[in-house]
Amino acid sequence: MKLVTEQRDGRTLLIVKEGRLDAHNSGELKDRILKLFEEGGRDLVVDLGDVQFIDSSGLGALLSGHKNAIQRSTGFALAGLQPRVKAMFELTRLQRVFEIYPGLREALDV
Amino acid sequence: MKLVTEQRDGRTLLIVKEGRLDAHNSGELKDRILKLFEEGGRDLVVDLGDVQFIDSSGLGALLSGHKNAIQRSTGFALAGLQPRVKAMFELTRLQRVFEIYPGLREALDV
Amino acid sequence: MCTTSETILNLDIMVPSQTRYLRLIGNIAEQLARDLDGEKSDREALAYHLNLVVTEAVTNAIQYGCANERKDKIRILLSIENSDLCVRVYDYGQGFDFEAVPTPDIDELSERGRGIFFIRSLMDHVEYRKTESGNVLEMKKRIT
Amino acid sequence: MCTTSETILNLDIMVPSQTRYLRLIGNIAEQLARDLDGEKSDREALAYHLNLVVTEAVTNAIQYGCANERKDKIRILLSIENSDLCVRVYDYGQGFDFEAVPTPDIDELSERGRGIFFIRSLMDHVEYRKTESGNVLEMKKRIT
Ligand SMILES: Nc1ncnc2c1ncn2[C@@H]1O[C@H](COP(=O)(O)OP(=O)(O)O)[C@@H](O)[C@H]1O
Ligand SMILES: Nc1ncnc2c1ncn2[C@@H]1O[C@H](COP(=O)(O)OP(=O)(O)O)[C@@H](O)[C@H]1O
Repeated sequence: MKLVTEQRDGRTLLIVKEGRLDAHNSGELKDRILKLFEEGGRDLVVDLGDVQFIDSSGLGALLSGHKNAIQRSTGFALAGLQPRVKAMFELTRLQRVFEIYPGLREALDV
Repeated sequence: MKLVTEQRDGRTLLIVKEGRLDAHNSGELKDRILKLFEEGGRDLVVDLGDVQFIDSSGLGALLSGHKNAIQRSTGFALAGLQPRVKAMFELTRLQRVFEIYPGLREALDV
Repeated sequence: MCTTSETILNLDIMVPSQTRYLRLIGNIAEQLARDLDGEKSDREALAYHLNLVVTEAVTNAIQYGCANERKDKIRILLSIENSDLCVRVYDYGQGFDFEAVPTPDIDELSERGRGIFFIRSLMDHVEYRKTESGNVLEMKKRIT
Repeated sequence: MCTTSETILNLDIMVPSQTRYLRLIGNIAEQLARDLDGEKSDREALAYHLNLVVTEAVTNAIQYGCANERKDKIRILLSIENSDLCVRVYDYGQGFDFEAVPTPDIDELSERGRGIFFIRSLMDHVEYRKTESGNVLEMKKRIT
């Protein structure tokens, strides 16, 4: 799975370079997010701009990151959701749970 | 099948707005080319920029146009071939038969 | 039974019971939805939804349905029957009470339990039953 | 016979004998090639080639292979067997002498006769034979 990490103004950026998040790779995404927090990463932003497809396990991996951030009293935001991916957040009402920004710029500007 | 015709500097331009040319639509392409010649069209340029896939019947439709142009002593050129489409012309050695231009501009500049 | 006289098209798929094939199966379902007759405006949404429900059902068959000697392969049937797009995913596990699966509770923020919810939300008719050739989750979507 | 113990994956496709389904079948074959194991450098070229040979074979089955009561449907088998990607396209016509089909003569500029040429050029092993379930054009490509 292609995941790129960057540091920007004290924030940790995780760029998902995959077109598809499903049960085949969502476990790896979940583990990577947890590891970033364990290594001291703060205010994580996950860039989903390349993701064209997400299933329930992909949503689950992101929820795991969200809950972990709350435990550690730090931020966890999503950026760049494609319309159809966003529709899955809406169907499950998770768009109200996550901090979601149109693009990376907006997420980092906060 | 989406085919768009334009007149440019006395030449007839046929833009194939399809991603795929196969036995399902190549008959229609062939008929349209013949009709353009019958209606007095000269120096036809077929823009294949949108075509990602061509099969032997698609090559056949274009060959029909080529032969018809020779009969009528007029020109018949192809433009904008995608790399994989071009590879099919090369495999069948038809790249030496057709007048092929990288893009529309080059074809019309002649 | 699956191939009745009104079956227009039938794809009978057998793949290893491994998540790496989810993409292939999902993409095939998506392709099928995309290439349907007519110019339904939400063709692209339907394609995504088909990809999703097949992905969810096959994931479950892999995770919960491996109980006997056939466990190394998953069978998926995609078909167009009358005016329905039908998906059937077989599993060879103990089975479960499909009707009893609850709707996910948004306040719980559980990481799991949204697969059947997607399937129910996006398909017109869903049924889980035991057959001679394993349990089958049957999902239908009207396409006209 | 087609599903031996070394068959990793099997897609058994039945579609109406109509050219409008060429795109779907071709795209499924392309998808299969694209999702293969490993990082073969020319994966995208292989995907195109698979799409092409399936398209050519099914076109021929539609055009020449409609000779009995089963003529309204075409059967296509796509599989991965050992290290081969296998395509089998059935037809129910009179059959033909595959070996006798000539290589197209470039000077003739014939509009036809390049389908079998593509199939021969792009696949590693091709065979046409009569079976109990119709004639079958079997095409194999090594994928490792
Ligand atoms: N094919 C199956 N065989 C047995 N149990 C299943 C099957 N599919 C689903 N289930 C049960 O239904 C529950 C809900 O499934 P689902 O909504 O997909 O969520 P998840 O798999 O993430 O828990 C699963 O936890 C499991 O107990
Ligand atoms: N399934 C088939 N049944 C009978 N004849 C066939 C079949 N496939 C091919 N042929 C014969 O082989 C010839 C060459 O086929 P092909 O290279 O695809 O070119 P084309 O179909 O354009 O003529 C055809 O003209 C036809 O006579």
